[in-house]
Amino acid sequence: MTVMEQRGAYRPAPPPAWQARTDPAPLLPDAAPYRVLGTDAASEVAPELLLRLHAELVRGRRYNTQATALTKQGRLAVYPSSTGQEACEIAAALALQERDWLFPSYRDTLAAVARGLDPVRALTLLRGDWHTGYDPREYRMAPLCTPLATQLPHAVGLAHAARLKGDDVVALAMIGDGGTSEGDFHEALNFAAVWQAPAVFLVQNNGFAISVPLAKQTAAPSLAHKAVGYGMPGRLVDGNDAVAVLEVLGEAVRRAREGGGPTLVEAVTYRMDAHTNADDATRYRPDEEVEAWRDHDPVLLVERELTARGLLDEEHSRAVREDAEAMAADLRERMNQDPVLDPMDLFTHVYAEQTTQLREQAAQLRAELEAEAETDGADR
Amino acid sequence: MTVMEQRGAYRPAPPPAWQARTDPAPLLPDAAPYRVLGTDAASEVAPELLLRLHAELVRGRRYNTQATALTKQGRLAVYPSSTGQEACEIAAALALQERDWLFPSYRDTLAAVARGLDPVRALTLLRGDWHTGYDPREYRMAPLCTPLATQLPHAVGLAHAARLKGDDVVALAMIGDGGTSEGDFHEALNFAAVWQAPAVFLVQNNGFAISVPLAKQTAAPSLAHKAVGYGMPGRLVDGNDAVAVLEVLGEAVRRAREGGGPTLVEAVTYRMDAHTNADDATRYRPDEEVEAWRDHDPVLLVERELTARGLLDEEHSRAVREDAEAMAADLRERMNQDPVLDPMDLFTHVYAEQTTQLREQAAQLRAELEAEAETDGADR
Amino acid sequence: MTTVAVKPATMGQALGRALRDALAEDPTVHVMGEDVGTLGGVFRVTDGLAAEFGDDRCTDTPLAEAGILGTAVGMAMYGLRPVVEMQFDAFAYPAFEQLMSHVARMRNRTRGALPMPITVRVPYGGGIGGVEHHSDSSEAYYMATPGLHVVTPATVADAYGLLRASIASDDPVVFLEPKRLYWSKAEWNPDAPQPVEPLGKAVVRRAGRSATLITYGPSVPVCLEAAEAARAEGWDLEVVDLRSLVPFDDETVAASVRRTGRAVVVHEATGFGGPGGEIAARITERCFHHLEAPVLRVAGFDIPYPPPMLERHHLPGVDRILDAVARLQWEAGS
Amino acid sequence: MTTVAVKPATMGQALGRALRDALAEDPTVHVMGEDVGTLGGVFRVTDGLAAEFGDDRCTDTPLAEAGILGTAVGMAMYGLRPVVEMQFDAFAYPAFEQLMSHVARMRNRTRGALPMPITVRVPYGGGIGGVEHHSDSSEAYYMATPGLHVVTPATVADAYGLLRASIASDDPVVFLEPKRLYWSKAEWNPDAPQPVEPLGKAVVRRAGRSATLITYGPSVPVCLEAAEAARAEGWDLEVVDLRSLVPFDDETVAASVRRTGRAVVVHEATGFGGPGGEIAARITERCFHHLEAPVLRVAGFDIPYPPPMLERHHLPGVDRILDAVARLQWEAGS
Ligand SMILES: Cc1ncc(C[n+]2csc(CCOP(=O)(O)OP(=O)(O)O)c2C)c(N)n1
Ligand SMILES: Cc1ncc(C[n+]2csc(CCOP(=O)(O)OP(=O)(O)O)c2C)c(N)n1
Ligand SMILES: [Mg+2]
Ligand SMILES: [Mg+2]
Repeated sequence: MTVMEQRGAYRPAPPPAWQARTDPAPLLPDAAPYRVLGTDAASEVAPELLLRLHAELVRGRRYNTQATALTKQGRLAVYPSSTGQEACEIAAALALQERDWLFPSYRDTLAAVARGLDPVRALTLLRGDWHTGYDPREYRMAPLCTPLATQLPHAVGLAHAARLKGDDVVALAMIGDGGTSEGDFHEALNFAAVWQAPAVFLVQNNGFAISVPLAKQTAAPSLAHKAVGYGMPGRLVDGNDAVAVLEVLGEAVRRAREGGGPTLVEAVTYRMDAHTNADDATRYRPDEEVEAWRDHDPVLLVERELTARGLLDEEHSRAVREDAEAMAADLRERMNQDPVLDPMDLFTHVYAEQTTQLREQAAQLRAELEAEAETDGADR
Repeated sequence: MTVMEQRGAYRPAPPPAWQARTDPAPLLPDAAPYRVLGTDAASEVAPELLLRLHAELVRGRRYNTQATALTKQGRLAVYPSSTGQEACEIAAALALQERDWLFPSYRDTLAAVARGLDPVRALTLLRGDWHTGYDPREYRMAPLCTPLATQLPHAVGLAHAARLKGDDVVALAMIGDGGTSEGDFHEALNFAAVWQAPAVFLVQNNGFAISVPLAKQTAAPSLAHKAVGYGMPGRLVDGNDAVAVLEVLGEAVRRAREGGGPTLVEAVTYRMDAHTNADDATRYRPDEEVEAWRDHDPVLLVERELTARGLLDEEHSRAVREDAEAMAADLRERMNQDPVLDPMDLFTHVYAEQTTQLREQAAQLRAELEAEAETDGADR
Repeated sequence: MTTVAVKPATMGQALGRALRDALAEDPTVHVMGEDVGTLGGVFRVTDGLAAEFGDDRCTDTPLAEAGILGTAVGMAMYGLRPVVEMQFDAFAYPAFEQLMSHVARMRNRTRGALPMPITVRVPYGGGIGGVEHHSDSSEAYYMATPGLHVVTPATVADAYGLLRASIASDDPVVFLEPKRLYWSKAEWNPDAPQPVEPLGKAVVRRAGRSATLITYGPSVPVCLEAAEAARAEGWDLEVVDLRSLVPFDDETVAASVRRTGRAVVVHEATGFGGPGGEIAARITERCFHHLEAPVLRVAGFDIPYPPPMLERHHLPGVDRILDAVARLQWEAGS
Repeated sequence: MTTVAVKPATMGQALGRALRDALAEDPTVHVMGEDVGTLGGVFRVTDGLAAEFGDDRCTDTPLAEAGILGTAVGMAMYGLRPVVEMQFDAFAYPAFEQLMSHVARMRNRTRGALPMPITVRVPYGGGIGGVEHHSDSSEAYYMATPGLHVVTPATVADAYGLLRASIASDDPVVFLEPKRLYWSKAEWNPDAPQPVEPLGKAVVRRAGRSATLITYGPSVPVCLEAAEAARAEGWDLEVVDLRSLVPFDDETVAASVRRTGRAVVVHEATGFGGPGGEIAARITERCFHHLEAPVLRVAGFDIPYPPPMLERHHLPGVDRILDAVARLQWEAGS
């Protein structure tokens, strides 16, 4: 039986016999974001998980601060920091199996690192030595995607292809609140629902699209409410609560894996830094607003729970700190080395085989480079 | 106070203080399409309205059959019939005041005619003598729109502009079930809700996008459920019940007029004819399905009510029939005259002022036409 | 000795056969688009494919071109070879971003790790009495985008061969199908082995010595007709069918123009900013001292595509081509 | 005698001033786009406009380019004069369908009843170290679309003048802003009366006798630099700044090339299918017997825009322009 056949053919019936094709009730999100940390349910969370998340979050935060520092030293062209959003970044990576695929947006270098990518290669795009620093098939992770929302249909297509092939693969795509306004968001979710593709959509609602606040982006009760319009479940979660995000994503991934189709997850979080190092956030939001979120920091939320349960001992803290610092030091050091680039690479991957025209142009550049080298040599 | 200020600034708050920005409940459609005819409420409908609708529906049906006949006679390149959907077409036109704007899709010539446009000029596009047969500003009606869903953002922009100017103008845009899958549908509804534009979106869910049935188009409980994801009310109505459609659209228009923002209306109906005269519907749907809808025909539904209340007298019936036949005869006759076209018009409206290049090209064509005329003359 | 049944086939049938054979030979090939399944496409090119291969191999998608091409990108990432149908030229525009920002660049973005073996079939051009947005010739957009191949057949046999080659290509191909040639017929034996030639080769459709007409797709038959008519004027015209706009076959084109010394580029797309400018410029760069006259262009006017009743005035026809040939400064040279 | 305060201004500031003055003079002008309000745009061109005119006149829209341009169409239908900002070149692609199917054609579709006085501001070109999709030169797409004007300034004064003229135009204008010239400075008096010239006029930026460099936007300063450097080689180069790609100023261009007998077209956009082909073909059609050598082109390579660390190898620079000038067959003629 084909995927299409499984859906059962829709036969339009005159309204007297009409009925809703799916019950909308289970698709609607709860009225408030799902939380675990800071609630009674927190005590049920396994210590190992809390400790693991803590280590990842601390390391993630350190990655953000180190990358931002590298922009100041001119070692990185630009960095869109995910400080404050580390719970989402980490949970997105941890919710997946190795065989699953991740589709990050341009802000999600941290998710890529949490998935196991070399922290330096995760920055290739932003450093400017190439467009993508890794083989997507090796990491089962699409290139960091600059044109907003455009990678969502890719995730759907890949998930659909895997399902057709009978492979057990789930695709998780990440997007911001602003990106949900794009037509590609709509088309991707619709295709996913019609095809019942094993896909999960994670919207990080961090309150802003550069300077534009959510109220100018949507009038919806929540972004998760969009799900019912596609016939998939919408879930709302506290995006700073790593345990909650992991749980909600885990459930969505499980449903997708079991043939239950796609899910839309809205994680409510906050972008603590400016849009990128080049942005000036004071132009569009008051400092007090940022301050109000400090008490709800994703690292802090886990630390509070660890402390309450007496799990935050000196040994763990030191190990976590040292691990993060070692990562940062390594990153700093390796980013301080200039990458060696071959300009002839410009022509290598435009097509599988170079066209006559590109061969001619490559020859022209080669001649120019040789002439340059000669002049340089003569100068010495 | 500007439109934007009226919305009140959204300030992201940490999830403990989070709450849905709008109550979703009133935005959700009812479980079944709203109906009047054939229900107890029908007896409350004013006789004048029923008689008026009956006349319009009969005339509309006749327009559809006549236009289809003209394609067979080669007088019309193509005709996408709205047979079976006349209730929606008529109600869309009647729901609006003269000062309001209508944004029809390519299938909605009948709505254009019901709005008062000359039945011949409504067919200009489909006859092929020009792209649009009327001055949109004269009729406050956008050109019949071929690229699906693309006219929806236009409706939103126009409604927004009118509101900014303080004019009492509502824009009603028409679209099919298939068109709701396009990104432009999504973007238009989102802009409308964010701007609280006085716009109404009427989706005629006629079961098919050419050959593609609704089940391959969406998995949503209903198309009206999409509304909640934009923060606007979604309404579901029996699209063959002219009274119900008019009532639901009237309410939506009223809300828009009073500053209550946009509404999405899904009218459940059925395309009785093939997609166009060029299509062969037997390739993708069984005749029985079409037959099942005959008993729920929009003309029939009104006639049943009129009969039940003893309002369908011979005089009315004859007047209605004669009016429809007169329209059809006039249409036939005028469509049998070849329109007179000036090929030089090709260059007239590309820009406000002809560019040098277009002047050169116009001169070339003029020379060619003159040479042709000479040859023709010589031949005679 | 075997006799092969050579029957007349239309270009539409040859395209359909190419899709069928590709689906049969390569399990990674998937056909998708609006109405391509049950209906067999509005031009019936995909007729019978869903019945033969199932609707997971030939899929009716939701009505959203960016979604169609965008999901095809994801399918290609997973190793499939999608063949996407855009219903009409202008309805490919919603997919423009996916095409330009992803399909054309994905191989390059990822240093070759993610090739995009996607074929985007786009019915194009006018002359069929289509209402607005149904007759665009949008090849200039695709030509200006590195990473894409742009291919268009003019004959029944090429329709098969070029489509097979496009599907077999490891790079994305915008495959432009001349609408008004869908019903053109030729003797063609679908069961004889069909050579799949590499893309990028132009072909001389008619040899001649006076001047070269350079053209492609729907204008090829028009140019052949013009060449016949030109004999009466004493001109022996060569006709080059480009077949592939990208990559461009400089060799064949330049060789012809060097031989004849005169050239006219003919296409339906609007002249200004259209393919003809690039072609004329390339020829001039390569054959300057062989040219007896500037390379001229006969193209659609610089206007939005006209309504059906006026389209014949817009489309390059035999007379307009002969007028251009007459302006090739015959007094000046050889 | 009054002294006017002539202060150095950047191109970005001149553009901002043009928007301000247009908003002040004409109540139907509306500025809209992503981040154009409170933030003043990512390049700060709209800085202060929302504060001065309110956010109904300078509006932060939702993040959706088709929606932005599509709603602008509706606003124009109601008599407004929208000025739309696309944040970066490649992010205009989602609006492609609205631009091609509606903005460019609406006047023609409706026999002049619905003009589209919309200005679409698109920051374009490279050289600013932008990551992928932030440095495209997409003018070829717009040039190939009848109904659009395509305009691009190269100087601070033109930034003001051309933007005012574009907003005043009753037709849609794709206004291409050379990103890397946003910070270029010139003495400029914003308070002196600014003549608004009609669109479509090229200008000779530097007179010369040996050959003509034909260029626009970001490549104008590069060509002027090349012309200076060329003096050492004994070449006196003329530099023509097109300013308007559509309509195209054939007269100024052809007059210059007839004078010099040699021409090189220079732009950042990729060569194949880029604007240079059209320009070279037009020149050749008009000046064939004045040409001592084929019109040559110096353009970006036929590749997707490179990453920041390699972009200098892609962009046409002084040396590459001089190499082309050297290939203009000096031995052959005058
Ligand atoms: C199609 C497209 N339009 C515009 C941009 C420019 N841009 C980059 S980031 C951004 C804001 C994104 O906001 P959101 O989706 O909320 O993600 P966040 O930055 O908050 O992570 C914009 C407008 C883009 N990258 N792609
Ligand atoms: C953007 C776009 N894509 C494809 C088409 C081709 N097309 C014309 S009508 C149609 C089906 C439309 O279905 P629906 O929206 O349900 O409207 P209906 O025909 O049922 O009135 C298609 C695919 C188009 N006109 N525009
Ligand atoms: Mg955001
Ligand atoms: Mg339909």
